Amino acid sequence: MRGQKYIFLLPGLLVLLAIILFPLLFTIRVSLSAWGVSQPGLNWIGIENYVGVLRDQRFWQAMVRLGFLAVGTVIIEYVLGFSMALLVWRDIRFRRVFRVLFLVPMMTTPVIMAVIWRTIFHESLGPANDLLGRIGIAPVPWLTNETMAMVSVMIVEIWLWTPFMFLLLLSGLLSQPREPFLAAAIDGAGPVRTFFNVTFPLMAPISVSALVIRLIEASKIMETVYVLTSGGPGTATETASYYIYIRGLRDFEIGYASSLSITYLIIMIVALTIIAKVLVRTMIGKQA
Amino acid sequence: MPGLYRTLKYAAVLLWSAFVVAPLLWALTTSFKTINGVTGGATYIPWLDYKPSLEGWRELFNTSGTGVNIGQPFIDSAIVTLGASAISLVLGTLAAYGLSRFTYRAGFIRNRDIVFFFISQRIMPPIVLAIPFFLMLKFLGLLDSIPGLILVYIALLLPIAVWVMVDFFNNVPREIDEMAMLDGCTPIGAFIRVVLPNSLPGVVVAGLFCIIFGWNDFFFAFTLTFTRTQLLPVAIVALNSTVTPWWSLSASSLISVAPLVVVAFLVEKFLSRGTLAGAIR
Amino acid sequence: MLAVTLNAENLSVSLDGTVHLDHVDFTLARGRLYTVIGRTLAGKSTLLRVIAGLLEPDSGRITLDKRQFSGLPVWRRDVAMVYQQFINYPHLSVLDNVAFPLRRRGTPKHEARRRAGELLMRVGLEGFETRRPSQLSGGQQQRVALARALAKQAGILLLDEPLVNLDYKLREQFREEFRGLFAGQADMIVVYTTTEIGEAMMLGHEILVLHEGRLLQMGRPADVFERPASTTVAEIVNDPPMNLLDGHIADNTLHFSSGMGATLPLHMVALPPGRYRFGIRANDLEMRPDGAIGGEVIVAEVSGSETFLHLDTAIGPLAVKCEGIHPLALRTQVRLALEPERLFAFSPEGGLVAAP
Amino acid sequence: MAQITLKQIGHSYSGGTRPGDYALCPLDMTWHDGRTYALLGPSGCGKTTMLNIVSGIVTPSQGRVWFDQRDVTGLPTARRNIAQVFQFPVIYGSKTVYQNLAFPLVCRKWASDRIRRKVGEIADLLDLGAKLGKPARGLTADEKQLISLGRGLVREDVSAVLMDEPLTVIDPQMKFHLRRKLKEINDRFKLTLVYVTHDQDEAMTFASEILVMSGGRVVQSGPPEHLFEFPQTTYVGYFIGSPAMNFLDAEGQGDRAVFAGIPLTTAYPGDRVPQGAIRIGVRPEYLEFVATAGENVLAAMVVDVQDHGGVRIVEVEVGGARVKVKLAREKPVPEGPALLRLPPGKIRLYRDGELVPLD
Repeated sequence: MRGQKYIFLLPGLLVLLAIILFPLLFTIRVSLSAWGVSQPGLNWIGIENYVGVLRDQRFWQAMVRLGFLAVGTVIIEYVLGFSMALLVWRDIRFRRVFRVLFLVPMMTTPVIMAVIWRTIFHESLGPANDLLGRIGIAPVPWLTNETMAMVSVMIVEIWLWTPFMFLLLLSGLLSQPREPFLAAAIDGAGPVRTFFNVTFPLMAPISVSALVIRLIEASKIMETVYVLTSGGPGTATETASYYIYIRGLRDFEIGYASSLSITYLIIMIVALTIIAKVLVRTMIGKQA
Repeated sequence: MPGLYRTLKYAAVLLWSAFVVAPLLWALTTSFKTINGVTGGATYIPWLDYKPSLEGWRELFNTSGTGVNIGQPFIDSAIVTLGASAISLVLGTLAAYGLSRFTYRAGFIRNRDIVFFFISQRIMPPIVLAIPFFLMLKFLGLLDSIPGLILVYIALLLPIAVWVMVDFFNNVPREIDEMAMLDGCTPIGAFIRVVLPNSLPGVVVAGLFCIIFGWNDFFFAFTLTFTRTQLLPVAIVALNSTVTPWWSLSASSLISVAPLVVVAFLVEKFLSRGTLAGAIR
Repeated sequence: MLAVTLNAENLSVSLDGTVHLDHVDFTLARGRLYTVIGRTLAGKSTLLRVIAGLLEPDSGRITLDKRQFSGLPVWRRDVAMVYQQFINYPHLSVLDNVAFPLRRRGTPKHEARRRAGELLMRVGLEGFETRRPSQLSGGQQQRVALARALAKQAGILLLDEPLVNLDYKLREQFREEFRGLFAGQADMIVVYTTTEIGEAMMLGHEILVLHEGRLLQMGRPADVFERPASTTVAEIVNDPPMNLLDGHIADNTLHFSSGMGATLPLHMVALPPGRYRFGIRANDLEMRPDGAIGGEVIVAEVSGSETFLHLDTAIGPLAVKCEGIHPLALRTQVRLALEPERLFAFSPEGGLVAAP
Repeated sequence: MAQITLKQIGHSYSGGTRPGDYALCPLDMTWHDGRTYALLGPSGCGKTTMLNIVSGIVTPSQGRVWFDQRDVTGLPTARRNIAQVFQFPVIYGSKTVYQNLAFPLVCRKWASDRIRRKVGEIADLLDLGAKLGKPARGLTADEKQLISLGRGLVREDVSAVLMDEPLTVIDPQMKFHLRRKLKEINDRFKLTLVYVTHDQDEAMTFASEILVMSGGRVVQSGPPEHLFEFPQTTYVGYFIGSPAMNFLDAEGQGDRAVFAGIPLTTAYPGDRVPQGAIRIGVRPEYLEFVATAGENVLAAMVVDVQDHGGVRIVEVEVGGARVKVKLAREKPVPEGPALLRLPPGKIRLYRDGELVPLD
């Protein structure tokens, strides 16, 4: 067994290392250079870029915005996904039809659906304002008002990703044994008590992984922003990824963008680790 | 069940259903419009609100240069997605099996750290990788090519395959592979002859996830291809840049969504059968 | 296959800080069935897993015919195994399950299936060839596992509490069949673990008593049963465990620490005066209206067609086994007769000093 | 506690009414207040279906269920006032032992000092008093099962306690303790207890009455010792007791049962012995080796001896049949030819697999 066990792990591990390691090391190196339009190439400027990053208000605002956007949408996705999963879990007709339906957005290409959503949010030609108008509500500047643009991005994100949450939570619900629910009924608990005393605690471990996975994915929000608002109006919907994209690939300040990337990556790893730990502690308690 | 509770329940489900299908229905109806059906404000029902036309659809397969032609991007997308998914699935399944059955140790690194390393690749924002990937593929001469994209997609999909399969294998009783070894199989023989046939649901689910995330990626397809190779999302979003022809945009987006709706049915089937429970946690 | 002896020297295994095997030595010979008895977590499964090669010992070695056996990988060992869970290959038919080990040794498909069919007949499963294991009952699944283990025709067959997950009646039936099934395997070493002494005694040519990773005693069933080396062995090889009572011998009289006395039985007269632990089997205590010991029923448990009474008595808690089914209610008052001639005497440290 | 009456209760999962469709064939049954019943049989015999009909998890395809004077057939589980202990312990993992036991009372909106008194009382009884503040998920499996039971005991309105193989996941060494506790509680509370199991040992240990089930039917019901002494069918004779009852092909002639040409005396009144082909059933425990010939003494040949420790099982050949004799270890085991006596009072006669009644 001794030697054979590496045949399983190594191919995957080495391929991943090969694909990931070079980009990572390269980015670190570039982040210590002034690579840009005026001086392409690897020179050495030490940590100068990082000093710049610390002073870069726009970046930190984008980080805060990203935090708000990611945490906000993921919480809403969790609540909606859990509610829908509970509703089509059992005791409902056509549940399999609804289940398929609820999964569909997950199967669509985010960037393409963002384009469709942009036509929906179109202020004069889109159906969103048209329908609101029919019930007597004034047109909403979906993509041009700072607050509304943020709301629009969130709506699209929620549309796209609630199904993923729904899938994880429903598969969790379906794998639960029947007895705890019967026991609660026998003990005289109503639906609300049953949820808080049985369903929620049983689902806590799955909830934690679902939340963490979605936070990881949500922290990369960028394509939706790119298509819907291009970070606008102004910088109202600019997330960290999108800002790095602008500095790096549009303005071609590769060195600076790389240092932004590394800073961003470190913050993400630290933040997600802390969030995961906190979630485990509050939702599962000392079980582990 | 009290009547009110029941009514509320169905109302909630129907409301959410409406929200979920609305953009797709909008795309469907828009795809049959012409410029007149769009510029006059929002319209919904063909014949009643606007005069339907197949122009949007026809243009998609117009290869004469003026048209959009998404045929080739569709095929390229399929090749890249399926290729990368297959390779990720093979490597990921092997690695996941190893991580679930054996103990690896290198310094302070243990199995759980290796699993974390795999999964943590998902934290890496695409933007961090885009520039080095660009340079790497350029160095390898794989820029703007299908093999190059497959290579990049493996990095995206391998973590997903490992994530799904580690949990799945942890739920397959170990005694089965021990038995196979006692019956004369080497570990690899036991894996192929016994473990794999009994893990098909997990492999299928992992494969579906790979396909979903592979097919739907835009960013790398966007930054790493130019003229020779073009994947479907890029081709469609490209329509967005000039004067937007909403009709062909809608039609093409429906075409890109269609294959994966089949996947939705498959996923639901596994979900309702309960085989997914072990696969995702 | 030539003369086979399996020899273990100084085997030790610890997992996650708990000792599973503690310096175990033994020699097993071919054509014999060894039952390993011990409570849950005594190290029985660990012992089998070490022999099978599924677990590497921390120290010590195993040799087969003086050839090193320990280093061989599992798939090259001449070993077959049956687990307590009914482990079969879910994706294969019953017939292909049994043919699997034969196919791995290169037997042609047709021949492997023919032999598998024969084995299924031997374990009473003809007619089930095309089923999947999941379509069978627990007992039938274990029969498939058994047939597959026999199909390998290994020199060493390991059975890890194969009956523990079956119900009473099936266990009884299997035990009977095992006697026939293993009787003909003259070139095989069979190692069979169990927690039930009746099973260990009726099946084993020899018994190994394992406790907390240590091999306490090994010998012919009747010898182990009649002369248990220590109080621990005495507890393990009796069901319910042998009753143990503290006491001493003085002035040619036997005194229990509760104050009761008895005449010194013949087999203890040679013992010097001093403190001892006396043991009496549950079925050597008799319920009699004129018994000297008063007691109260704590619980009456039925097993097969015997009743185990757990009593609180004047000389301490005692377990009594009586033939037949006696559903005595809680707190029923009973009287017991204790025959000193049936008493075992152990030193205060636990070693056997006198047996009836 | 209530008396449970099943009237023409039957269930077929397919809805069909042909004999083969039934998971539980229609039957009438009364379970008396304060008694313990065990439903005993192999998997698929209908015992779990029967339990689920009583608890309301399954609605029977025909018949009515009554708790005392109340028809509960249409009521859901929650409104039947039963307590149930499942195969796998069910506890509220996020709560302490106290909160677990108090939960049914909190749901019933009891005042908190009343809850405290009641929970304290039940916890002491279950030996859980010292663990009230501990999180319930940290307990061992047998303690968790006691909590499941305790949640039923705290309620004062429980009609019946149902148990579905509650000892399955208990460590063998802990089973004794739990059995004892359950017996004690049962004794004290006079529960109407229905206990489902496939393990005859458990059934015999617990129940004041056992219902042996097979193929959706109740084959025999009665107290354990009655099942042992008077098995209603040869199946019960085989199923209860270890080793199983011996059965010998014989013939009824006049007031005698003739086996291998030898007329045997039985406890049956002369006119009760059926004429023609019958089977003699006699338990291995009651057969004895004797030194001299006499009434009911047959010539036998010892063919096998199994040493089980406390007892030996001696297999003998007698009149062309194989018979098992159970001997205590201290009794001598004959070798080769021996004389075997069948005590007349312990002989049971069977015709077409059914016990011929003695009176």
